[in-house]
Parts: sequence; C-alpha cells; structure tokens
Amino acid sequence: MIEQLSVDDAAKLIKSESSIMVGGFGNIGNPKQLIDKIADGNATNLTVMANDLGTPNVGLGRWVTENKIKKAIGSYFTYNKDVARKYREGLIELFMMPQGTFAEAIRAGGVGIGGFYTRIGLGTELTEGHETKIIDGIEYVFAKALHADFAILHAKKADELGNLIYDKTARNFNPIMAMAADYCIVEVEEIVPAGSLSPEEIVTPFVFVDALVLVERSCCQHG
Amino acid sequence: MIEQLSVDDAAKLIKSESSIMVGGFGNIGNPKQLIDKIADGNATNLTVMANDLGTPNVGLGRWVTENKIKKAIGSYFTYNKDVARKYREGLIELFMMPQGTFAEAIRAGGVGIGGFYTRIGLGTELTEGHETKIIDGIEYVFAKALHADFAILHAKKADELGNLIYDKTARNFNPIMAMAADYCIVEVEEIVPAGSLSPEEIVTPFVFVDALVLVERSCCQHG
Amino acid sequence: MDEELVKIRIARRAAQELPNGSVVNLGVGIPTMVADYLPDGKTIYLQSENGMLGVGPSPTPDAVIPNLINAGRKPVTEIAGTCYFDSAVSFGMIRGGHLDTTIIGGLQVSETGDLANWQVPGKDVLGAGGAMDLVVGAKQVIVATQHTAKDGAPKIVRKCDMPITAYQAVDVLITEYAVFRFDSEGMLLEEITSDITLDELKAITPATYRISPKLVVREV
Amino acid sequence: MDEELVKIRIARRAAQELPNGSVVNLGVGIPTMVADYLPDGKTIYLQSENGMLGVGPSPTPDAVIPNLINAGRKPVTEIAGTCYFDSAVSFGMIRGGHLDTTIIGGLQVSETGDLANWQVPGKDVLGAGGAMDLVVGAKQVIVATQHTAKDGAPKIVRKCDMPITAYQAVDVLITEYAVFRFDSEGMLLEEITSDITLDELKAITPATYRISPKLVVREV
Repeated sequence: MIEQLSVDDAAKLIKSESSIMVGGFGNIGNPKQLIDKIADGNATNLTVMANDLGTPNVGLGRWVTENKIKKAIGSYFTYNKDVARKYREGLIELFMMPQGTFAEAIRAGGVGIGGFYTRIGLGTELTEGHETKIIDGIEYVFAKALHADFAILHAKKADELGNLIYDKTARNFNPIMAMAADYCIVEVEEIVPAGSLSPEEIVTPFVFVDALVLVERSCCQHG
Repeated sequence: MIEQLSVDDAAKLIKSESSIMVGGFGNIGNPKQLIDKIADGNATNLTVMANDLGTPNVGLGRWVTENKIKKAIGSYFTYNKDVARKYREGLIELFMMPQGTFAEAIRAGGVGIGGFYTRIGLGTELTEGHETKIIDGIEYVFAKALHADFAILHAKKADELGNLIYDKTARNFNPIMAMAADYCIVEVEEIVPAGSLSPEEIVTPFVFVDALVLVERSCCQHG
Repeated sequence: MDEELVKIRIARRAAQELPNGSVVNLGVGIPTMVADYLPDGKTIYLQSENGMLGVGPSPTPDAVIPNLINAGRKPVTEIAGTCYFDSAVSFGMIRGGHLDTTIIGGLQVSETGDLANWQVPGKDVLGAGGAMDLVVGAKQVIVATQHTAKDGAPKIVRKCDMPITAYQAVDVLITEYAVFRFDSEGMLLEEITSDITLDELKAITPATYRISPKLVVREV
Repeated sequence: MDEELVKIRIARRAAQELPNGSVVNLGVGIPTMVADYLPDGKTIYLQSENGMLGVGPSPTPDAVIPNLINAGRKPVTEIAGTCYFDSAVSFGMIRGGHLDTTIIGGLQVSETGDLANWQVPGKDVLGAGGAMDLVVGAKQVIVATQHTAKDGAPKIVRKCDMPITAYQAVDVLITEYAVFRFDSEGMLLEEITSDITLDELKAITPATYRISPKLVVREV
C-alpha cells in the first residue's frame, strides 16, 4: 500500500551508506525537492545511480558539493566540473557505463534478470575486464543488473494507488528506476483519485511505487 | 516509412520457411484477418513464435489445421488439442518456454540484447541443458534472444506514421513483438492523422512498424 | 464432503492469509475462487499475467467487455486504478518480486517446498504458461489444493515424482484439512481442521513435517 | 575558411545522405546542424536518446516548453506524431537496430572505420553518454567532422590512439573536403571538393584509402 510522506519525512528515510537511484537526465525529470532536502540532511557515503550528477551545485550537483557521494554509477558526469575535480582528488569513486547499458541494467534489476549480453562498448575502456560471450557468431559483453535500496523519482501525476504518468522528456530513467529499488519514493505535482487516469495511459503501475511526496507544482517547473 | 497494405497483399509477403511472430493471448489481441488469410495461402513450413496456437481451427488453430507450422515456440499450447495430436504424431515441432522467459526473449531480440539470465525454470524440464551462471551468489539459467523475419500484430489504432495504441488486454505480446522482427505488419481498426494521438499515450513508437493493414472494426470485436 | 464445499473451504482459508492491500496473482481453479471469499473490509489487488493490474470481478453475460480477459481466458472488468501493460512488463513485475503473493494449485508438494503443478501425467499439457514465473517470482507462494488427488493418491509427498515447476518455492500450503508453512527447517503443520485427527492427517500425508507447538485446531 | 562556414558545409553535405523519411539521431555540434540544411521536400524524423521520437525545431526563447529537451539539453518542440518513452525503450530502439542513421562527431577515425570520439585527451570527460550505443546500434553511422583538429593534427588516421568508442563502426565519413565510405576492403574516397587537390588531401589524411573510379569533384 502506498504511503504519502512529506519531503522531510521521505528524506529522513535515506540513511548513510545507502544505495540510491535518482531519476532525471540533465536536471530534467529529477525529484528536485527530495534531492535538496537530502543534500541538507545527514546521510552520507551514498552510492548514487543516476545518468549524470547535475550541474555544479544544482540538482545532484548539490550532493557533490555537500560530499554526500561515495560512489556514482552512471553514464555522463561531464556536465558537472566539480565531479571531475573530486574524482582527480580521489574523493569520489565513479563507475561509468554506456548510457543504454546503464538503462538496461536498471531495468534488468527491476525485472529479476541477473544480467545480459550487449554488443555496446565491446573492446572499449568502459567494459575492460568484463566477460564476453559469442552468441550465434556475434560477440557480446556481459553487464550485470543494478539494484538499489532506494529510488527517488519525479512524476507529473499519481493516482491514490500510486499509478504514475510523466511529462514529456521528464520521463527518462524514472519508470525503470521505479522497478529497481527496494523502496521507491516519487515526488509528484498532483495526486488524483484512483480511476482518474486512463488505464491505457498509465506508464508506471502502482505496484512499483512505495511512497508519494506531493510538492507544489509552481516550484517544479523545469526548463 | 510506413506502408499501407491490403490484407491480401500483406499475407502474400509471408513466404514458406519464414519465421513469424504472432501477437495475441488466447485469441485476444491477435491479427485475426491476417491469420485467416495466411491460413488460406500457400506459405508453409513456418516457424511460429506465439504464446499459444489458439483453439482448434480458430485463430492460429487454423494454421495447425492447414499444416502451415513446422515449429512453434511459445509458452502454452494446451488450449488447442490438435497441437497435442500433431505433436505426438511428429507433425509439429514444439519449443516450450516459461511465459515470462518467452516474453523477455522476444523483447531482448527487439532491443539488441543477445541473451539474459533468469531464475525461472532452473532445474526444470523447460531449461534442460541450458547454461547456468552464478551471479552474486544466485544461480540463473541462460535464455537466448528471439528474432523473426516477420511479426503480424493487432492494435486498436495507428496514426499515419505508424504509432500504435492498444485496447485493454489485447496489448499483451504485440508491443514487444513489434520490435523483434525484420518486418512488422500491424492489423488496425483505425488509422488517424499524425498528431491525433497524445504523445504520452503512444505505446509503440512508429519506428518499430513497417506496414499497416486497415480492417473493418466490426469484424474485429473480440471477447 | 461435496467437492464444491471442499474448494470453498480451501479458498476461504487462503483468503485469510492475504494482508489488506496486497497485490496477488490467482491461478485457475481454487485460487480464482479466493477473490470471492475475502473477509469483509479486506481489499486486494489482482494482477493477471496477460497484462493487467487491478482485475475486477466477472461481468454479467450481457456486460462482457471485448478484449478484456484474465489469464484464464475468462471475461473480467476494470476497477478504479486498473492499468494495462505488455507481457514483458507483466512478467517483469512477476519475476522482479513485485507481487506480494501468488496463489496457485498443486499436483504435488514435497516436504522441502518443491512444487509440481504444470505437467499432468497422462494428459497432453504442452507448456507451463506463466506458472514457473509466478512461483519463483512472487514474494509469497501459497499453494491451495485438495489434500489428496481424485483417486486418493497423496499430493503432499517426501519427494515429487512429477515434473517440477520450481524447487523450494512454496511458503504456505493450504488444503481442506491443514495449513502447512515452510521454513529453513522444512515443513511445519500450523493448523488442522476439527474434522480430522492428527493420525488421520498423517495417514494421508507422506511428507515429513513438524507439528507447531502452537497448533491451531480450526472448527469447521 | 570561416569555421562556421566549414561546419555548415559539412552539415549540408551530410543532410544529402539521408533518405526521405529516415529516422535519425543527431549528436551535438555539427550533427545537430544537419536538421537545418535538409534539401527542400525532404523530411526526416529525429530521435533523441533521452526518450523522444519526432523531435521538432528549437522554440523561440519565449516559447520554451518545460520538461522538453533533447539529449544535448537544449529546448526542443514536438511535431505531429511525437512520442515519448523511457530510457530503456529509447536505447532498445537504438541498440536493436531500429534507427536508420546516427550522425555523430569524431575525434579520430581509422582506416578500418574505428571511431574515437568520447574521451578528449587532457579534458575531464567522465563517461561516454549514449555515444557507444548509437554508433554500434544504428544501421548507418555517419561521422561528420572537420578534416583536421584545431591544432592541425590529423583526425583521419591509420589507427586511433585515443580511447575507442567502437571498432569498425563508421559507414560514411564527411569532412569539409571529402566524403569517404567504408566497405569490407576498407576506406574509399568517393568525393572531394573543388578547393583541394588529391595530393593536398593525401597530405592531411594519414589513413590509407582507395580512390573511387567514380570520384566526384564537388564544386564549392
């Protein structure tokens, strides 16, 4: 059953040493208020799985500034020059994956697939040391599923059961991360009665969602 | 670019010895007119990938009656007692997979994944002789991606570009099979101008679709 | 005992196992009946593996909705909050451990929790459908079945000799006479009905099981 | 030659390569400009790997739509027929071979079609984003790049010494001076612009390449 939490209470659930998936791509579709509240809190040594780490001191960039992150797994951290500096200084550990392999590994973790074979990245630095396999004459490289303790996500709207819909390119990693964490918290701009969303348009079925955090719509306009 | 074909012309594309994915579950969400037209045609020795083979002489059951099928890959053929008889007589080859592994293998074929590891079916008859692997202490069994020459599918509505939406549980295997064939033909009840479907509600992006076959809505009511 | 009454007794007892608000997949047969015997005030959400969450009750014959069936190919209805998805998402939900419970029938259950329920000997069963996925994927597996086969043969055995659906998969086994729970030490008898003695139960149950010190005798 | 004009020349030539109606992903830089130089009457459909098919042109500054960006994080618009999907579907589309073409920049291209374009030496590039996925997944890979680096160093080389994005991945290489196509025998010069000679081209192109018997000299 879905819980409705305040931003404060939801942020407090995240403890130090947790692994946490964060939705969003280039600061679009990320749960801004949860990110900021966790930045202000005490949790540290987090393992973060996110496409990128925002921009300097914005979005997940705030977690970089506040030294919340022990290790980041994602596809492109270049947007945020603070990450490069901390990486050179050995203050943050990075695991970089091709973006599609990262997305597929999250989905795999969500749907109970242990790992999969892809041609992407074969022979490159990003798959160095990974197992390879020939399937029907084509060489593939192994990628292991990703899973996290928490997911913090953003959606446009939820119904009271927790079914979710998204807005344009703010969808990105949110639907797959919703499946791949033990506890999935979604920041939404609106909660509507069950039955208000068309059964055909629901993107994330409520069974993947554990908690909703309702935030003011005005503060969540992106772009 | 999408083609619009008549049922006749679409059915004629299917040649003997082709592999072909057919959408539907228990005769719901299957492309009834295409199935019937192919049953009436000359193509034979088909390798069919479908959840089931319909019921006796209905849906894919007609292909069983007409001896169109060399081999069927799917999850549950028991609905159709003709299949059992032909199987016992050695007239049809069957490859049976757990339903979720079958679905995932189709999706894998559609998204360029060579194969994956699942816990489902481990140690059972359905995975006899398949490779196993320990990932993080848990034993998994390998499943290889499926791919076909053709997919014949059913959707409720397409726009002129080929974007698709479905109706209720008639969705089932159609969206994943749309990705996993070289040439994807979709039987639809309505074709609307591009822009008529909400960008958020489109289930199958047009890039997966090669041809649309418009059929009378009255003849496609299921249930 | 009338077979229909036996089935109702099993379904009613299984319904008690489900926490309010849980997400459940019901197999064909007795499991399907569980939805009709939920205690007052308890809501569960049904998933159907052909791509639906929030399955409503059967429609009246004149209100059948085209394209709306459950995995048993029976017409169903929507509830407020129903959603649809494709088969890969549906089994992702199942395999990924997102269902609270699956209730499924059984041909044989072993004392280690192995389940055989897909291949009926002597019958033409061609494929397991979604049974293997459900039994491995769901967080809790409840087998709801008559205690013995129609011919009187035991179903609750030391070791399955029918083709296996999944090993060490069963969490709870509910029959018309007993409720067994499986833990790391094996099989535990937790509840027995008032119309059978422990000795009589033992006689129709070849599996080795412990008897709970808190054994409940349920009046029937 | 003015750098902006060089880029436009490359983009305009790349635009000619795209069949009408093709589905294309454009990388940042010169590739993004290709959409602005399509010949009259040609329509292409743009995919953006952050989850959009049918990307429209940039909005005017006062018409920016919240939550609508391309993978280069620039505001874009919808067209008639746009659809959105999650990142796993987006890269499924890419990896599964459903895009006709990706046009992407290059730091180095080898004579065997290897591409290096993600790790700029001496710069803090942390991750390849979607570059590897696109270059391996798309049916056709067009590299659109200036012929030499800013410092004059060759980009079209015998063997890449920068970190590789993908091996034997490039189908067409378009620079301000030349169009090369890759086939099973290696690299073939198909077109040269009228403001450079074959010898001059050779001097700035260390890679080994054949010259097409049907070599086109394009007036510029």
